[in-house]
This record gives sequence, structure tokens and C-alpha cells, in this order.
Amino acid sequence: MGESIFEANLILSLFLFTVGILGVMWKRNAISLFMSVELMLNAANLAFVTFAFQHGIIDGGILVLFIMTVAAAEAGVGLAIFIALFRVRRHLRVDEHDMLHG
Amino acid sequence: MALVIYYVLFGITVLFALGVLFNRNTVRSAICLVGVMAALAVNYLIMRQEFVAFIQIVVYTGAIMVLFLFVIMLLNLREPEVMPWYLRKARFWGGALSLVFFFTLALAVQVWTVSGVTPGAIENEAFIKESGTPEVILLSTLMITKYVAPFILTSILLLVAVIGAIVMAKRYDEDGQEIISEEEVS
Amino acid sequence: MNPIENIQAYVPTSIHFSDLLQFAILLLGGIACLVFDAVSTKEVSRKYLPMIAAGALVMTMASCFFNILPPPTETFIEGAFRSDEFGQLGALVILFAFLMMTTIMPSLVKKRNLPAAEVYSLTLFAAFGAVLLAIANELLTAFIVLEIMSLSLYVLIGIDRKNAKSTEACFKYFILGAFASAFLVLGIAFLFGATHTTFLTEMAEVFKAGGVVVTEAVVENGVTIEPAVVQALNPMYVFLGFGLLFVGMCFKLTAAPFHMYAPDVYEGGNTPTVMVVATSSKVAAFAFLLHVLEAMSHWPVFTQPVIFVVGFVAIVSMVWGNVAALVQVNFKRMMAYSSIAHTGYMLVGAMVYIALPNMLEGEKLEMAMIAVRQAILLYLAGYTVTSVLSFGTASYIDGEDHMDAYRGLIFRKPAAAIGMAIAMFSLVGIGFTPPTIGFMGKFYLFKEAIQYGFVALAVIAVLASAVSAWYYLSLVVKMFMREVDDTQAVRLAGTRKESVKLFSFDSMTRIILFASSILIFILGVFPTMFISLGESLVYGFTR
Amino acid sequence: MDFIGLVWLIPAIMAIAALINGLGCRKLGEKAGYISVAAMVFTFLLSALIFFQVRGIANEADHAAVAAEASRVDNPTGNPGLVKWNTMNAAQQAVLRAQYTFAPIMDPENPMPWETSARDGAGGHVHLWTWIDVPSVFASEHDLRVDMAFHVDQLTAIFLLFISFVGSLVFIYATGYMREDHHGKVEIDPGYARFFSYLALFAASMYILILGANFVVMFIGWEGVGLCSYLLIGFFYNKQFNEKLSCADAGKKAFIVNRVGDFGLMLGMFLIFWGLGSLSFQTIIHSLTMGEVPNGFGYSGVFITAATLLLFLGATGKSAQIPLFIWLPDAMAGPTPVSALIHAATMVTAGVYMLARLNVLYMLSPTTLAVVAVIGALTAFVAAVAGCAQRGIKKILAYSTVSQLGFMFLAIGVGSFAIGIFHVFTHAFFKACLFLAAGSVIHALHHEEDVFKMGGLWSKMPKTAIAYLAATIAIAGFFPFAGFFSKDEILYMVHSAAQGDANSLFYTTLYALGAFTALLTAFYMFRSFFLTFTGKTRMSEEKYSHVHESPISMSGVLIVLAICSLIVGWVNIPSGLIPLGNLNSLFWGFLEPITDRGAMFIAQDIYGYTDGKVPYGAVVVGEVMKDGTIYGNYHGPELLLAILSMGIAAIGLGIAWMLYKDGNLEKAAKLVKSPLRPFWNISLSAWKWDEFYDALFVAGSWRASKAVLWVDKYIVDGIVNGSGRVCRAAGIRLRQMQNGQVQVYGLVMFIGACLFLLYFAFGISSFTENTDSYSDPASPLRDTLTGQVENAEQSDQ
Repeated sequence: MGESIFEANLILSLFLFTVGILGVMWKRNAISLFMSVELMLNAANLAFVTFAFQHGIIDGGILVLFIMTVAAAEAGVGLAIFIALFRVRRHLRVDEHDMLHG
Repeated sequence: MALVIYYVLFGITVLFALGVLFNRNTVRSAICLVGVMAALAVNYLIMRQEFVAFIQIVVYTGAIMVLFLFVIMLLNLREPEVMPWYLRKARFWGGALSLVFFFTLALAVQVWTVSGVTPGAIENEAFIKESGTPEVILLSTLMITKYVAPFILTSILLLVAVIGAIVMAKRYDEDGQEIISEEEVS
Repeated sequence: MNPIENIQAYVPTSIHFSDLLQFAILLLGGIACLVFDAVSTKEVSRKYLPMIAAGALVMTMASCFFNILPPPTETFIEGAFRSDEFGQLGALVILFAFLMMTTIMPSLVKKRNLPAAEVYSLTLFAAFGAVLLAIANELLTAFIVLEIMSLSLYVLIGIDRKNAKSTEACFKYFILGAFASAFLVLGIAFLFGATHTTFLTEMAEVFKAGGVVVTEAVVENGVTIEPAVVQALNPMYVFLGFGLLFVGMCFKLTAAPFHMYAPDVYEGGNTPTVMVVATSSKVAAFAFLLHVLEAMSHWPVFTQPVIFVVGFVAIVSMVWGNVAALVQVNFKRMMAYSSIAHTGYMLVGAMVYIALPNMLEGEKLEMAMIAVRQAILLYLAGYTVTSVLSFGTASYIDGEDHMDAYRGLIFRKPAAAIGMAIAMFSLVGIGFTPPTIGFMGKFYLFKEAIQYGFVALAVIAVLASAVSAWYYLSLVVKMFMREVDDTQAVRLAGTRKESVKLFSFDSMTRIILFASSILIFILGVFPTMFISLGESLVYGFTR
Repeated sequence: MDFIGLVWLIPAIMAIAALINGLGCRKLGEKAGYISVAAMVFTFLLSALIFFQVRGIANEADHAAVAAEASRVDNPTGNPGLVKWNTMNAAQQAVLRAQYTFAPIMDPENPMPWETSARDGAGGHVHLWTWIDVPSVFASEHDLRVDMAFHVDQLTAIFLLFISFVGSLVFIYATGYMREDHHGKVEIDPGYARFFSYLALFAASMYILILGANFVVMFIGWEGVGLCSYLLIGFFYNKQFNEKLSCADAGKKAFIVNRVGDFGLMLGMFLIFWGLGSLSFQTIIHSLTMGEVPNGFGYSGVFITAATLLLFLGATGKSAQIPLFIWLPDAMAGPTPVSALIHAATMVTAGVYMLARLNVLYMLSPTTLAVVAVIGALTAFVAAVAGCAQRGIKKILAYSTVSQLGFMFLAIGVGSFAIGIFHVFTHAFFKACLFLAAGSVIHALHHEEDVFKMGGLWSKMPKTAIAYLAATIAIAGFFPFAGFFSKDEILYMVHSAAQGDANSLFYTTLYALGAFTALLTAFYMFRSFFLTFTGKTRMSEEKYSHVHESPISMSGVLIVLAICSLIVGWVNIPSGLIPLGNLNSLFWGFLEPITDRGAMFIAQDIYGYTDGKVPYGAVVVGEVMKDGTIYGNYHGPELLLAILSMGIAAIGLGIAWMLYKDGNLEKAAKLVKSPLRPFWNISLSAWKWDEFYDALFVAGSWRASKAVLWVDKYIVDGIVNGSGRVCRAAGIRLRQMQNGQVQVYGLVMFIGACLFLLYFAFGISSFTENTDSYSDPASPLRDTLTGQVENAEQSDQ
């Protein structure tokens, strides 16, 4: 069954990635937007694991672990930034944060 | 049988992903994301990456998403209702382009992918099964040998993240008073 | 070999952490800042933390001269790092901007009441990330150090949390940065899928062989069996992987059209951090991009399409940056677009770099690649020094970035005005500014482009920089040939009654600003000195 | 002591002075002037030492040549065409001297010693560092190597000497001029230090220009003087210069006009590098004289002509020749010391210097030389005519500068580079004197420049008047003042050139034009003198009573320069005029090894001309040389010509005397209404040259656009002023795109990513097909893989 899973998983990965991109463009709440970025990272993880599975190299697993750590670190900082933004502006609607432009 | 399970899982993942995208309620959207991550964990199990699947559950659903939900609840967020016209336009073009993007790349990957696992993979898999070495031992060995540099640097990354998160999230002044900026007042 | 045997047979060969000792100083300094802050009062830590930070940076810079890193032919820390020109000379350039940042920061920390310990420790961590990114030879390591640098810079951009603009800049930088790093990670995944490795050195072998190979030839019964291709390179994965990775890198390089965050972040962020974002992160990202390109350019299929893509990005960056800069009225926004344009010029060099393996062979190829790397590094060094000078001087004019705030600066702060004028002339870099590094950098870069047949691109670059003369020189004219116009400045400053106030710097900042303005000329008249310094540091010889 | 090795100190010290003054703008005040003067005087002293050292080397080289020839005669296997030194004629001696002065340079065994040693033996090549070093990867291309190197030889030594001398005097003068005297209270302008900073920077650039051993270093100086000129002309940037231009505009005009010339210069440089593979003057000259030149770079070659013409275009920009002379009269917007130093004595001579430096190159192209001669003569004439009716005293002097520069180019155009340089030399003194005297008058009259509102100043400011008179006599060319010797020699050279068969008419015309210009020169210069200093004053009584002599820092300088205007011509008295034996033609003899190398090369190598006396002025005329008979013994009627030109000048003086001696404008006005009116109009409007350019470039394009109606609207207009507008409009569009929406930014990023990824995805099959060395590894592998997988599955079952 390996072959079918492999192809399907790659396409699933691309799909999740695309949904993540769409989320970044469509979601209008900073946290939802950032969740979409997490989705994109998950898509990349899936691709890693799939490739590792296909080629029988376990390095993929390690890479995924590291990427998860990075995602966690990014999430921590990101949410802190959102809190700081919320404190200043009292909302997180991304389309209203357009003080800097031009 | 395994294939059937896999395709059901595939469908669930897609549905949850779309749920993340289309749910207006932020909390629901976050829960859909948890669903995606859990489904991916099962997917990893199918691909015999038990440890990674386990970590996926623990780190993503257990830690990151809880953090997300916590912040969402804390700030009491909702998707806004009205939308400016230019954003509508950007949304439309973004959506159209995404479709093109996804279908082209999926097709290209489909066409260019050499089906099937490599012979080495089958051999390796068999060998791992025979020797009975747990995957986690392999991973940890690799982690402190081949991938020692990322391993160490990750710790520094976490340190940076901790400092950064603290500095951004802690309250402004010693007296604990929030100050709204002059610019906003004006 | 099966994976278990593989791992069991794995003998760690090159884990000598002492190789990274010089950069660990930064780390220790960062932690020292935190510890010091914990045990001292606010005033004391505000006074001494900059010294600790600057001390760590200066020590690292000094240690860069002692040739600690292994030569470019060797990798170290299990192949995760490999140093070339960017390792020691580039680190100097990167750290120079950080040093400048630590010297300007104290006045800002005091004025805006910022948390000192975090500011300086994050500065040092960002420096650590940047210098390691410049020598990273493994994609995941690169990603992690990139994140170390980026997370620190995100926070530093928004460190002034009471300021709505600053926080918004931080938010935009963060969201788009995370978006770009997701592209980067997927790119790494696809490259991993194509080559079975994330180590660039091994990847280069795979590209040379056209697929994953058994690395050693086997001799059986006196017959040599050539290394066999067990998994051919899948071009789709490679191109997809490279494309996604390139998106991520272009974000860090502020190359158009991935630059959209830059003007907003530059405007909103505090000037010293913006200075670092504009220079150091760019140097580091360029170093890494060149590593990647070097590994991949061994694959003949790769060259033509990637030249096209990189050339496209270069042209778009040059045109977009320069044209958009024409209409800017905010100094920092203008500098953002100018930085985009300069990335465009440097990408011309990167493009030449890819094209080389198809044109030359053997030793000549090596020499040519070194020459192109040196040209890019020279340009980056020049850009860094010039930006340090211009942003540093801009810090004199506190909080008001409108270009009209610079009117008649010569009458108020002649030294600042002259420094800024030198920086602007250097940034123009063509025509009548020969003894500046801006000119020499462009000269070396475009010379490489013309030599290898990219004449059209060089012409576009020269035309684009001719356009740039307009906005750079208009600032000079504002400073030298217009009267101080306080009413105008007051109107622009809005609520601020006291019009445009001027910061007074401490002596360290003055010294560095003076040094950078001298450096602009020194690098301009002795570019060969810089290059031979790099050669003696990296290769251990001088021409 | 080796002073030549210290030559880098000269520009360095001026740059340091400029830096100190620039940085200490607000605090230094009056000290700024003293710093600059001290630096300049220091450079003068060093220049003098260098000059004497160079002269010593040249003398030694002469002796070495004598010794070498003596030994060579004893050896019959030597060059049989050469005879003993004492029996050789001047031309042969000069050839030898050139060879021995720069023996290492001419040594074919060691072709480029100046690039390897810091300083070669006889000449003065001071190599500081290698500036640009780009080795060529492809064998077919030249290595680009530019050294930061200075070259000191006779030509440089002369330039250093007079620039530093005149410069020192002007700096001293400027310390007095730039301070405003308000009722005994000295006020220091806030721009005082800035002014001296610019002046010092200018001096540094000028030194770099003349010292540079290659085109690039020279170009730095070239641009540097241009930039300083721009800054200094626009120094009073908020003042109005005339009804059309503000001072800042005048500066801009100079800058733009010079850009045109610089463009030509750069193209010429590229052409030379492309053809000869080097930018170093010595290497170029070496490879030309050694005959190692590619096609088109030989005698009368296409490329040599193109390159020399383009370089000459650069020279016309800097040295204010037709068609680019229009900036110089407007450059008088700057403070008067600036006019004296930059626009009379030094910067404008850069073009002459460059041509003299490259004389070998120019001698290879008779076409270019003819063009240079015509442009020179025409400029001299046109500017002299324009000078006749001007009212502004500085304007008159500006046109006279242009006119004298024309004379210099005329000299070069007939191949007598040394005489061109000699005129540069004398002109520097008397023109500086004139300008500074005018400045003294202007200063005393509180910025009144109109000569019609002056008169009768002799009694009020006698020192200034005497200085002005001395310089006027010099420029008009009366014996024994400096101008006589240089200008007369130029006319003599042109006359010599006219002795050929083929181009006799051409050169005779040039001679006539030159002679007539000399008449005009005498006329307009004495006119300005009479109008300013003699007769009855035309000022108000009150103003007239306030006029007083300038302070000693100014008038002292004037007296020194006046004496110089008298005596500096005596260094080059031709033997045809006054036979003085060894003292004849000192200047020319000194410069000969450098400036006449081209002529000697042409004479020897192109025409095989080895005996007889060659008036170098005539060598240029290739046709003349071919038959080789006429010129062997030509000695022009030098004395006769000198008397003739004196007579011409006297006519000019006489006319001016008649019309203006008593300060009465009536007579002149009557004359203007008479048949001379067209001439007067032409002169007054300076040939309407500015208007002509306006019409050509502004109105002309307008009319053309009207004629071609819609094409114009979209193309001509679009190109002329549209490109900038298009850029701005595009910028505004891009600015609107930057609307602050983070999601729009994300979209733009995504579009960018899509562009590459879709390009890769769609193009991938063509990439792999198009590469020869790549055969799709996927397809065979796919087969083997499927086979193996099938096998594996079978075995599973």
C-alpha cells in the first residue's frame, strides 16, 4: 500500500499547505491567521514524514521533531506579540491594523 | 483494509482543514485544527513513525493548541463581520490563485512522483522489524550524533522564545498600569 | 547499509564545539546580561548592560581575526556548518551593525523606558543567530538559527510596546515572517525528499551524481563496481523545494515581491533594530542562499531556470525598490525601498554565481566562484557600513522620520549632515562617487555580471541606480541647500510642540559613526585590502 | 631627499584641511582660512622641492644621454643613424633625452616597471596601492587593474608649481575677501569655513587630477573639481545671479554642461581600455610607441580618432570650448576668488593638461588635431567677440578666459603641446591677477560689477589699478610681458604649420583668426581697464568717496601677481626673437621629453624622419612630412611675426584708448549706432549662444512636437519630460498598493511564490529536455523500480 499512501500524502500535504495560505489571506483574526501558519508547518511535517517513509530513512522523524519545537517557540512568541498588540489596540482584527502604510 | 482506513483518514483531514478555514468562530476553528493534527498523528502511525505521532499529539494538540485556545479565550476573539472592498478583492484573487497553485502542483507532483517505496526502504523496514530496535532509540541516537547541532541550537531557540514571550507579554510598567499610546488617543 | 548498522557504525568525527567558540561568546554575553539584570538595580543594569553587550560583540569581532573556523573545504559539527568568506569576514560585517545597535540603544532604552536586560540579551542572541546562519551548511540548522535570529528581531522591533506603530510593525513582521518560514520548511522537506539529506555537502554530491548514490565504489574480484544510482533525482521535488526555499530566503533578503513588510516594519520599528534588520539579517541570509545555490548549481538542469527566476527577482527588486522610493516622504520608508533595490543589485551577483559552473571548470571555476562571493560580500559590507552610517545619523533626529525634518541639517548638526551626505553619495554608487564603497561594490558586482555575459542585467542595474540618484541626492539638497523650516516640521510632527528635537549621542556612537564614514572611503579606495583580508582569514593566504 | 616619493602628501594635506574645515564649520570661524592657507603654502613648498628634484633628474638624464651616445659612437655596431651628441640637432637630442629621462619606461626588457616597483628610478611613479584588481577569467579579455598611483614628471612638476603658487596667493586673498567689513567691524560669515573647506577640497581634487598616473585617478580629480566648482558657484545659493539665473542655478548649469563632457570622457576611456587594455597613461603611451597596438589604434586609425575626439569632448566641457563653453560666463556667480582660482587659473586648464598628457595619442590622429585647432581658434574668436560689449567686469574676464583657452587649444591643435602648456602657465598668473583685481574693485564697491557704473578708480585704489594694468598689458600681448611670449609663440606655431603644401590655406586661416582675436583681446581688455580705472567716475559722489584700497592681504597678492605677469614669460624666450644661447626656450626644453614625445614618435617612426630641424608645430601636418623636404630647414620669420602681432595689439589698444580713455560713454554709443551695430549686438548677446541652446533643446523639441502632432504628445514629450513623470506615477501606484493590510502583503508574496512555482511546474519537462548532459533518470528508474516492487510483491505472496 506504500505507493498510494506516498502520493496521497504528498498531495494532502500540498492541500494543507494551500489551505494554510488561504487562511493567511482570508482569516481576519490575528490568531486564526497564525493558526493557518501552524497548518502550513504541519503540512511541511507531513511531507517530511512521508518522504522518510518512502525512502526508509528515519532522519525525517528527527527533522519533524525539530520543526515542532520551532513551531512551539514561534507560537509562544507570536501569541505574546498578539497580546501586546491587543493591549495597545484593544482588538486583533488584522485588516484594521493599517496605521503603517504608503 | 489499511488503505480504506487511510482514505477515511485522508477525508477527515481534509474536512478538518476546511473547517479551520471556513469556521467563523475562532474557537471552533482552533478545535478543527486540533482535529487536523490528531488525524496527522494517526497518519504518522500508519507510516510507522510512532514516536513522531506521539510527539505530534503531545506537543501540538497538548501544548501549542492549548496555548492558542487559552489566548483566544483570554482575549475573547471573534471573526469580524464586515469586510472592506479591497480585502474582498484580495480574497477573491487569493482564492483563485490558491486553486491554480494547488492543482498545478498536485498534478506536477503526481506526474513526477516515482510510485512506490524505494527498495532500500522495504529492506530497512524489514530489518527494523526483525531487530526489534525501538524507533525512539534510533531517533535519539541520531539526535545526539548526526543532528547534534540543531539539537543544541533548539535549546537556544527556546531560550530566545522564552525571553521574547516574557518581554512582549508582561505588563508595561512597574506599577502595573496599562498605558494606551498617545497615537491612538490622538 | 541498513539504518541500524548505519547508526551503530556512526562514529562522531567532528563534534568539536570549540570550533564555534568565538560565537559562543555572544551566547554567554546574552545570558550574562540576563543574570546581571537579575542581581542589580535598574539604573545599574541600564548603565552596564550595554557595556557587556558591546564587550561580547567586540570580543567576537576580535576573535574573528584569529582564524578559528576550519577552512571552507571542511565542514564541522557533524557537517552542520561550513565557513567561507561569510564565516569570518561576513561575521565581522554582521557584528559591526549589531555593535552600532548596542551603542545607540542606551539612549532609546532610557527615553522609552524599555526593559534593558531583554533588549541587550536579545540583541546578542540575534547576532548569534545571524553569524551561525552565515556558516550554516545544513538546512534544518539554518532554519533553526534563522528562527533564533528572527524571533529576537521580531521582539526587538516591537520592544517599545507602548507605541502602537512599533507593535503593529512587530505584528506584521512576525506574521509575514512566519508565513515565509512555512514556505521555507516545505521547501526543505521537498529537497529532503529529492536528495534524502539536509546536509548541503551531501546534497551537492547527490546533485553531481544526478541521484542518491552508494557513496563508495566497491571492488569485487578485481572488478571495480561504479557507485550506482539507487534513487534518481526527482527534478520536480528539487525545483519545488528550491522555489519554496527561495521564497523564504527572499523574505529575509527583502527581495521584491516578498518585500512588502519592509517599508512598514522599517517605519514602525525603532531605528537601531531596523538598521540591523536591513543589514545583518541580509548578510546572513545572503551567505546561506549562496551556500544553497553552490550546492545545487552542480546539477546542470538547475542552472537555466533558476537564473531566470533569480534574475526576475533581481529586476523586480531593482525597479520596484527604486521607483517606489522616488515618492517616499519618510526617511525610513525610503531607506526600506532603497534596501530592496540594493538586494536586487546583489541578486545579480547571486545569479552569476549560479551560472558559473556551466561556464568554467576546475580551478578556474573555484577562483571565479570565490571572486563572485567576494564581490557580493564587498557589496554587502559596503551596504552595511553605509546603512549603519545613515540609520545611525537618522537616530539623531528623534522620532521624526519625515524628510523635511532634514532641511538645513548642515546648519544645526554639520557632522551629522556630512555623515549623511557621505552615506547618500555612497548609496548612489555610480557616476561621480568613485572613492566610496558604494561605487566600488557596484563596480565589482557589475563587472562580474558583464564578464559572464549578463550585460542586459548590468545595464538595467545601472539605469535603476541612476534613478536612485534622484531621491538620495534630493535628501542631500534638503540638508545642504535649504533653510531650516521649523514651522513645516511642526506641522508634520503633528502634536509634538517642540518641533524636531535632536538626540545627543554618547561618544561611543559618535566614534562608530565617524568610523563608518571613514570606512566608506577606506573600503572605497582599498577594496583589494578587504578582499585580501578575507582571503587571509578564510584561506590563510594573501594574494 | 626623495621628495617625489612624498607627492601623495600634497593632495592628502589639502583633503585633511578640507575635512577639518568642513567638520568644524561652526566653531572655527576665521581660523578656517588660516588652516587652508597654511596647507596650501605647505603644498607650494613641497611642489617647489619636487620641481627642483625633477629638474635635477632631467639634467642627469641629459648627461647620461651624452655619455651613452659618446660610448655608442665608439661602437660602430650601434645604431648607425645616430651621431655624436654635440653634433646632433635639437630634435634628435630631445628624442634621446626622452629615452634617458624615462629609461625604465622605454626599456623593452622591462616594459612596465611602474606597476611593480613603488617608484621607478628616473621618472616619478609613486604607487600607493592597487585600487581595483579584477583578473580576467577569459583569455580574450584584459585584466582590469587600476592602481592608485601618482606620476611625477616635468609636466606634472610645472602644473604643481604654478597651481600651488597661484592657489596660495588666491587663498590668502580669499581670507581678506570673504570677510565682510561693516564699518570697521569684521564679520565672519557663517559660511566662511564652509567656503574654505570647499576651496581646499577643490585644491586636493585638482592635485589628484594632475598627479594621477591613470585615467581613473585623473577622473576622480576631474569629477572632484567639477563637484567643488558646483558647490562654489552655488555658494551664495539663495542669491540671484542675473535676471535669469540664481546662483544655485548657475552652479547647476555648470554641473550639467560638464556632465555632457564627462560622458564623452568616460566613453573615450572605455574605448581606450577596450582597445589598449590599460588605463595607465604610461602603459598606453608605451604600447603605442612600441607599436603593440590593435587595428584602428595606429596612425589615423578609426578608433584612435574616435577615442581622441571623445576625450576632447570631455576637455571641451571642462575647459569651456565650443560647444560646451556656455557654463563658464555663468560660473562667475561664485565668489571672485573662486573665479580667479577655478575658472581662470586651474580647473579650466584640465582639458589642456589632459591633451598634453596624451600627446602621443593625439599625434596619431591628425583629424582630431585639426578639429582641436578649429575648435580652439573658433572659441578664441567667438569668446573675444562676446567679450567686447559686456558690461559686467567679471563677465568680460570670463569671456577672455574662454578666448585664451581657445588659444591654448589652437596651440595643441597644431601639435605644439609645450606652447599650449606655456600659455596655461602664463595665463594662470595674469588671469588670476585680473580676477583678483576685479574682485578688489567689486569688494570696494560693495558688489557692483557693472563697468559702466565705475570709472576713475585709479586715484582711489592705485595698487589694484597698477596690478590690473600690468595684467591687461600681459594678456594683450605687449613685450616684455608674459602674455606676449606665450601668445606670440602660439601664433608663430600656427604660422609654421601653414607652410605646408596641403593645408596651407587651412592653417593660414587659423593664423588670421588668431591674429584678429589678438586684436580684439587687446581692445576689450583695455576697454575694461579704461572704463574701470580712468577718466571721470560715473558713480554717485557719496559712493565714490567711500571707495578705498583693499586690505594688505588682497593688495599684496595683487602686487605679487602683477610682477609675475611681467616676468613669468621670460622663461621661454625663443631664440628667433632674442638669441640668448642656453637661456632660450627654457620652458619648452624642460617639457620637451614629455610633451613632444608624440611629435618625435611621429617624425621617427611614421615618417622615418631622422635629420634636420623639426618645428614641432608643423610635425602634425602629416602631408607636409611626407615629402620631407620643405621642413628640414624652415625657420619662420619669428621676429617679424612678433612685431606684427605687437602692432595688432597696439591697434586694439588704440581703439580702446580712443573710445574709452576719458570714461565718456558717448563716443562708444555713437559707434554702436553706426555700421558696427550688428557686431555690437552679437557681442552683447554673446552670439545668442544660450538662446540657441534653449531653442535647440527646449523650444526646438517643442516645435518639432507640434509638427508631429500626436506622435509628439505620446513620444517626444513623453521622452523629454515624461520618463521622470512615469517613474513618479509608477511610484505612486506602488505606494497605493502598500496599503498597510498585512493580508494584501501576504497575497503579493503568494503571487510572487506562484510565479516561480508555476514556472517551475509548467516548465519542468522542457528544462530536463533542453539540457544535453541530463537524461531523465526518472524513466529508466521507474521501470526498474516497478520491476523491483513487483518482484517484492510477488515474493511477499
